[in-house]
Amino acid sequence: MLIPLEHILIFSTLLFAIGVYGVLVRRNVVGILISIELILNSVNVNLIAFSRSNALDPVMGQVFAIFVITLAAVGATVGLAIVLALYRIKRTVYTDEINLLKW
Amino acid sequence: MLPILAKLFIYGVLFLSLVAALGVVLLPNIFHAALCLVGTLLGIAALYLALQAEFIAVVQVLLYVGAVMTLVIFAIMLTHRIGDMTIPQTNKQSLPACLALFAFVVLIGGLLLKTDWSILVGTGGSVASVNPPVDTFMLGKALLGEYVFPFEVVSVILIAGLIGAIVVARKD
Amino acid sequence: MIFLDQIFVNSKKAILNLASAFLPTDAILIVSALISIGAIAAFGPFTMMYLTWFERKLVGRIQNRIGPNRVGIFGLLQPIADGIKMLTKEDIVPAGADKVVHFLAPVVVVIPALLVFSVVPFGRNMVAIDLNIGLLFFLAVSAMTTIAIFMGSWASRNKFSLLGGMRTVAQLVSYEVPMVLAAVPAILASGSLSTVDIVEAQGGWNGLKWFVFTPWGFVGFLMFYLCGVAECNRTPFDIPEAESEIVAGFHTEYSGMKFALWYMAEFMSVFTISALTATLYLGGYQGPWLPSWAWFMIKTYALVFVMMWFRGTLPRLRVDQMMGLAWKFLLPLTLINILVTGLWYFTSGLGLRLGLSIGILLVSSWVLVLFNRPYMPEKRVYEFAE
Amino acid sequence: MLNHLLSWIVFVPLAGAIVILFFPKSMTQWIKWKATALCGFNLLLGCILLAKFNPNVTDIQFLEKASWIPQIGVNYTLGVDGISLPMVFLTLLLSCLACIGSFGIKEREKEYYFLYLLLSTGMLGTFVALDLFLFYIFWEVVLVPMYFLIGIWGGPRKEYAAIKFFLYTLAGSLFMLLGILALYFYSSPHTFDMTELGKIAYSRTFQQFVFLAFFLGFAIKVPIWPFHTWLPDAHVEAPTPISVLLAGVLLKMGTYGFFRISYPILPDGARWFQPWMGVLAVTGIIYGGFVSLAQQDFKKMIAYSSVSHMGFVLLGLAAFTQDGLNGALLQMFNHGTITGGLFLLVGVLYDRAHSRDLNGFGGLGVKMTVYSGILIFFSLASLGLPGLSGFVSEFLCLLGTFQVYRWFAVLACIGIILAATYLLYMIQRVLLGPLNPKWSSLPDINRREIFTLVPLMIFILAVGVYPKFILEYMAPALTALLAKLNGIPF
Amino acid sequence: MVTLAYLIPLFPLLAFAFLIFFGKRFGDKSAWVAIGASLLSLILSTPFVMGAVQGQIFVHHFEWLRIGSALFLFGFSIDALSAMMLFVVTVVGTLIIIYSVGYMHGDPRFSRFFAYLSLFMASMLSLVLANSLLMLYISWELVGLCSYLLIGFWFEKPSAAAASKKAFITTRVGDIALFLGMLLLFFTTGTLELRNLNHEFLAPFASQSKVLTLAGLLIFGGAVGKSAQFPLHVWLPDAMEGPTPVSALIHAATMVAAGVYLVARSFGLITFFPDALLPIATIGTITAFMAAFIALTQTDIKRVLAYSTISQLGFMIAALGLKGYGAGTFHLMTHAFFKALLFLGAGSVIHGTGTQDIREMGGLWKKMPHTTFTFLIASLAIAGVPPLSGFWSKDEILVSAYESGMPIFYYLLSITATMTAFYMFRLVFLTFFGKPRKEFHVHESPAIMTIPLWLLAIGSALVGLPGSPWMNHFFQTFIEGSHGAEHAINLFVMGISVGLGAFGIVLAWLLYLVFPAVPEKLGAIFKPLYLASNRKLWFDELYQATVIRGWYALSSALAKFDLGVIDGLVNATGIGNLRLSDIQNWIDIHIVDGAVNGVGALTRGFSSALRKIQTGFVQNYLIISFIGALMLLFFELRK
Repeated sequence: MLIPLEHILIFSTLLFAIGVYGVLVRRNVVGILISIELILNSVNVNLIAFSRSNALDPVMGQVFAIFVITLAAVGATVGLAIVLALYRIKRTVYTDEINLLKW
Repeated sequence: MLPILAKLFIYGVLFLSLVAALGVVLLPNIFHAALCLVGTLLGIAALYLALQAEFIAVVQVLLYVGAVMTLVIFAIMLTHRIGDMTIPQTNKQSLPACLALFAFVVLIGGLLLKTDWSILVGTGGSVASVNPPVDTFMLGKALLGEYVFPFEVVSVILIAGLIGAIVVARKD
Repeated sequence: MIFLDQIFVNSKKAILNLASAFLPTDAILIVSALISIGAIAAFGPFTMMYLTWFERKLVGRIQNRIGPNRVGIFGLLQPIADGIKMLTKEDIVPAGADKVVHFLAPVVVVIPALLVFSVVPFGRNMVAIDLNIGLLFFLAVSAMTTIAIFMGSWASRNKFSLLGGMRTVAQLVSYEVPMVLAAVPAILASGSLSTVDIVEAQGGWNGLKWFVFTPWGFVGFLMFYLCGVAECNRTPFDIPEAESEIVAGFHTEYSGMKFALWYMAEFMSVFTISALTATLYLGGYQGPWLPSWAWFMIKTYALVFVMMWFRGTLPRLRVDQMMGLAWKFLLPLTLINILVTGLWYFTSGLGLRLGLSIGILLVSSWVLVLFNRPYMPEKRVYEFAE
Repeated sequence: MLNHLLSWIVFVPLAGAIVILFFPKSMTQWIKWKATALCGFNLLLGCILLAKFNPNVTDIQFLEKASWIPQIGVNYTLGVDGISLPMVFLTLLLSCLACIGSFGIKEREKEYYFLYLLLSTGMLGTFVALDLFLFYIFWEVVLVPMYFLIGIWGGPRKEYAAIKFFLYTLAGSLFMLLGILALYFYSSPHTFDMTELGKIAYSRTFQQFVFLAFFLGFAIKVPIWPFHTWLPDAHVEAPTPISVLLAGVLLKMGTYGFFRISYPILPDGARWFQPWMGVLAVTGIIYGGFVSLAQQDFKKMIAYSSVSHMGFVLLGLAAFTQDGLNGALLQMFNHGTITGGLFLLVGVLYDRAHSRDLNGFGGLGVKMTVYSGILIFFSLASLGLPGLSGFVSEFLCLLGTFQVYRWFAVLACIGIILAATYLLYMIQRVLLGPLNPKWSSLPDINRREIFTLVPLMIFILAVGVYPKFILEYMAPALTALLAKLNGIPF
Repeated sequence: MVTLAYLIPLFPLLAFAFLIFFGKRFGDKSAWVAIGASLLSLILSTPFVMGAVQGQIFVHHFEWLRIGSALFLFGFSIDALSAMMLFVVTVVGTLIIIYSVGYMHGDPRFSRFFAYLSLFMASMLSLVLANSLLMLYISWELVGLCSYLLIGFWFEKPSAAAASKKAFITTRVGDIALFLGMLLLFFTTGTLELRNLNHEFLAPFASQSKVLTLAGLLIFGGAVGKSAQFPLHVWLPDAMEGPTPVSALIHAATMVAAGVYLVARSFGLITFFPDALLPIATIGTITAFMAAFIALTQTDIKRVLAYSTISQLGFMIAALGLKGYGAGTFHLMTHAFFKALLFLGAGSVIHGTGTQDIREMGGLWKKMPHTTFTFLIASLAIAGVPPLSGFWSKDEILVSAYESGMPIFYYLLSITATMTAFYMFRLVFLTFFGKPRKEFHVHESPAIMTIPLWLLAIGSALVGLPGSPWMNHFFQTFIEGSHGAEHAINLFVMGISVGLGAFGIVLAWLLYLVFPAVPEKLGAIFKPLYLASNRKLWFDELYQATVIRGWYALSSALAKFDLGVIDGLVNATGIGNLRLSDIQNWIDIHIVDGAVNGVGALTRGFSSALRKIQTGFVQNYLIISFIGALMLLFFELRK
């Protein structure tokens, strides 16, 4: 490990914060989705970093990282499909313009 | 000299990743944001390489950059309108979000810095890596051995997601 | 023989020895890397240049022409002349384009094309980095081409570009799946993801124990190669740049050196795909009598030749046919092929092995053809043409 | 496959049921044959089980154990011994035959076969589960498909019968659940494992209460007098194959519960309740016989005769002797084959005449010779004619009881006379006498129906002539059970 | 070699299986399968009978069932008694089956008949050969089944259907007694083997005399049912609804005699605990007397014979009860021959005339000479005319009664013997002699029926000889083996019995041939007696009124109870639950829901104020929840 663990953790914290910011602030649904990808990546960074330490069984960390990546892919796929369907119906991808469930 | 170079290189990559991540959330043009995300992801892949997790790094590139981002960009292209350039891309809660996240970062960062990580990484602190690097063989064994059940579940979820995506996005 | 075989390796070693005399150890590593990088960086564009020449010559021959013959003997200097022309041409950027991305796209596309050279084993001990996940690296990095093409097509703000980009993505994503799966038998057989290990696993029989000589290897080879052709957007899968439909696809709005970069990326991937096919199934640098790198080049260029040959002879597929081929034929067949590979290793007796695997493959491909018959291009009847 | 033979046997029908869901409604032929083939295949697996079973061992065989919900100590435990093996085989046999017998069902086949196979899984699971939790689940799984099978494909009062059946048995199983929970919380560490629970020494009062709880649950299923009134309604309204399973298998689940749970786990409670069980058994035998004699409806008559015959099982159980237990278990098997066959025969007649009124028939022996021969055969088996299986088991039950409760045995003999009375009265009314011209055009039994009956007849005859071959499977396990009941550490 | 005995019942069984499955295809030829099978049994049994005559005992068994310590052995044991029965069953059975070919000719279920007969032969033979009481019981029930099937053979007649059911159920009552006796015996002595029922074996159980006496009586109860003894005799006359060969074979010669055989078999048990003897003798005597009394006035030819059978069976039982072992079994054998002959003769008459009412017959001797002559021989035999078989056996019985020390038995049995002679010759005279009372197209039966008649006639005449003093009481010594007593001729008894028989015959001659008008007047004078006899002492009416009515009444009462009370309770519970839920529903609507509504109204007021927070933007909610999470984290860290 070339750099200290806490630096990587800080990096992932920042990444996480940025991702959350995107989720909270972006109006575009696609933007929210990619921000979520950021959050997931920050988690993955943590997993890999810890897998190189005593905290996790090394294999376990990597395996979970793989699962996270896979599930992120699934999430992105389904999310984007929903976005497309939404766009077809509402002609918009902005969250505040989508109010199908709001009365 | 080489370790220092490498260290500098990694810090540089991390920094660039963060910059790109900021780009993801801040850039008004969603396509640029997506490209920035590619940058971030590649940077993270480089970090994985530095952590000697080659397999994860490659999977990161293959899956995120190759597949997920392709999808995202596809979606952007399908939903993008010229007029989007002119309307605001953020909602009105950026200030509270900023404050909250600042608090979050301070909280967590303080926590991280206060913690003594030497238990986890050994006495050497920064350099000593406690665990040997994981090679693909071990990973494969774990995936199809100990973790075969979650592995299969993930496969099922993938299939479900695939079918679901097709059903949702179908034009009829 | 060994001298010839290891001539490039030894010359690199000699240079390093020389450098170690006056440079610190850390720097030697950097120098070593620089030499490899330099070699690849020189080899890549050079290959591309002469592949263009090769293609023009070959297509000319197929079309009963001579091809370039004015600049230099056999037109050998033609690529250089073209290069000079490209460099000096005006660089046009459309007014509505996203200028940064428009500029970045051709740059980005070359990077993966060059990166993949690093895991190609050109000869015995002649690989830049022997990654233990080399094959995966290759596939992952080449997948990044998609992004670049996207960038180019989107940034051009041209509907033909965008259409071309969309088609590319659809095609690349589709063919990526069978391509990876088609590579799996080789991985199974050699037990490694490292390209070098895969080649070494085919070293028996005096260097002739190539995977292609087994039933599954043969099928895997054909399918991997086909997918590779599709991955490089070559005829008959060149729908993303179908000039009769969408001008030139994603690089419609590019000219000058940027266009040259697109072209370079394409031809380099032609080369690397051929090289990888040779590595996976044709034994890479393995072979009797000749030096290893020579064997490698012979095989690779033979495959490149076949691609050019396709270009000269085959018409273009329709979009639906192309997608159908990937999802309905290649994908199931690759899966069956993986199964057959497994069977091959868990049965004994040559007759049984051969019979079983050939039988399964023949039957399954026949069944797949049968299933796909409704989607095949019907033979058109031109009533008034006679 | 052989390592998990029991899991295969239990879940093959379930898998088949799920596969059936994926096929369009219109492919009725396909669904029908698939279900039948599946049952046949399962029967084949059952034969393998039989062949692999070692009759000389008293322990559980084919044990499969896997942790399921470790937080509360639930295990997935399957296994067979000499007690459950005949039941499993009986279930497989009857499922297969009743499936062939179901070809007469002509509406909503897809749902029918789906539920049918689901039911089959539930029944099989009940007989092989060795974990109380699992047992309870399978027990309840049986209930739901049964409800629908009666409620959708039943006769004119099907809704009433289905609801009655469902509520009644559900009420019973709630008591059983109470008992299960009591056992669970008594044990330490908490466990649902039957063998583990069997090793614990419970206090006497505890045993009495828990035994009563289980008794209520099982008594309703058997059904023991006076909890039997759901049975005639359910039988009368259910379609023929379902009646077959109801009588042939479902009733056995109750008595099987005594063998598997009440007796080995709560021997003191069982000893305490022993005389009352005898009283209830004798009451059931005589009462069921008398009521059966008064019935005008063919199916109802057989349903009440089931009450009487299951009384013999209970009588054998109450005896606490080697002969009694063997007789009870054998009677369970025999009653399954005999009454199953009788219900199939009623179905044959009902399919043709659309009537079950005993007084409306008459003289069918002239028209339907083969049918009448088979009906007489099954009736004779049911009334305990020596040489057929019913005799052997009733003989053993009485033999066992006679040592302990002499007068109960004497009274139970009245039941044997009654059986002869009502069955011969039935034969006289249906087959003998002058032919009722209304039925002069009834066709005789066809080959498919004969095919469903012949295996049962073979079993009835074989057990009757040489019962040793089947008792060999049962005896060692029952010896162990008896030792446990008598407090001898085994 | 010994195991060949298993084949004796096996051949008829195979014939049954063959005929039931394939008989229909062979039509008339199927009878020969049955005949062949019984002939084979006859041939196979000869060496065993011969061996038994020489004093051998054949035994073989195998394990049928073993439950814990209880062991049940099946097999055969052939001793003198079995050999005698074997002889009777095979000979008489074969002859009757041959006779049936003619009698049943043209019946639509011809092959079925022979299948049933074969099954009967198989069961009867295994009953005779059985080594244990359990196996005997099984065969016992099987012959009962055959009796059921054959009585109801013409089941289109409602009377036949009812009679078959009656026969089966009535005998079953006796069977249950036998079953219980068997259980009692088994749990007291631990064995069911018939060979063990002797004094040596039973000696250790002398202390349990009460139980074993009861067991003996219960076993006798089985015989009461099967041999149609006093309270359970009602089924046998009705059983005459079956074809006549069936009556001859099952209800005269063999099956009904099985009860006597059973008592003889358990003779060791009964005599060891002699308390049972008196009831047995009493019942036998009552039966004999009562049945003879009823037979006096019956008009149906077969019913007369049926009551005669009951009476003769009573004789046998009484003999056994009076310790006349040899006498009873001897009469069993002789009776089998002459009663079978009588029935077959009656069958021939019915076959020829088509009626069973003797009042319509008369003067048949011209047209049916063979039948008449053979019938006469049999009647003489049963009436006890020396030197025909019946004389010797009946004389033996009377001797045992005379010597028993209880003269009432002797008197009653002697009177019965007189009545026997009387009613038999009443029958003979009314049927064959005198003037024809009705015009029939009468013809003699075919040879296939008359030849068995003649063979049986010869048998009836000669089969008594082995028991006569002329042959040194060979039969008695043979059958009684070692424990036989000295046999002396009691000339007094012999003379009385001959005289009484002759008196009976002469009386019948006087009343029915010489003064045919007298009987009617006599009947009018002794009207109560006549009616009692003619109405069979009102047994059927009595049972109908008490047992059967009560049985069905109980049944329907219980059914009503079941439907009304038990099921009613169940339904009432359900309905009660519904009512309860109605009440709860009301409470729910008006009280609980009212409170809820009140709370709701209150809430609505607040919520209309608070709803402003609900913006509908997901991100808005998200940031709030994020801040909340952050606060939680903060407080958690502060700790």
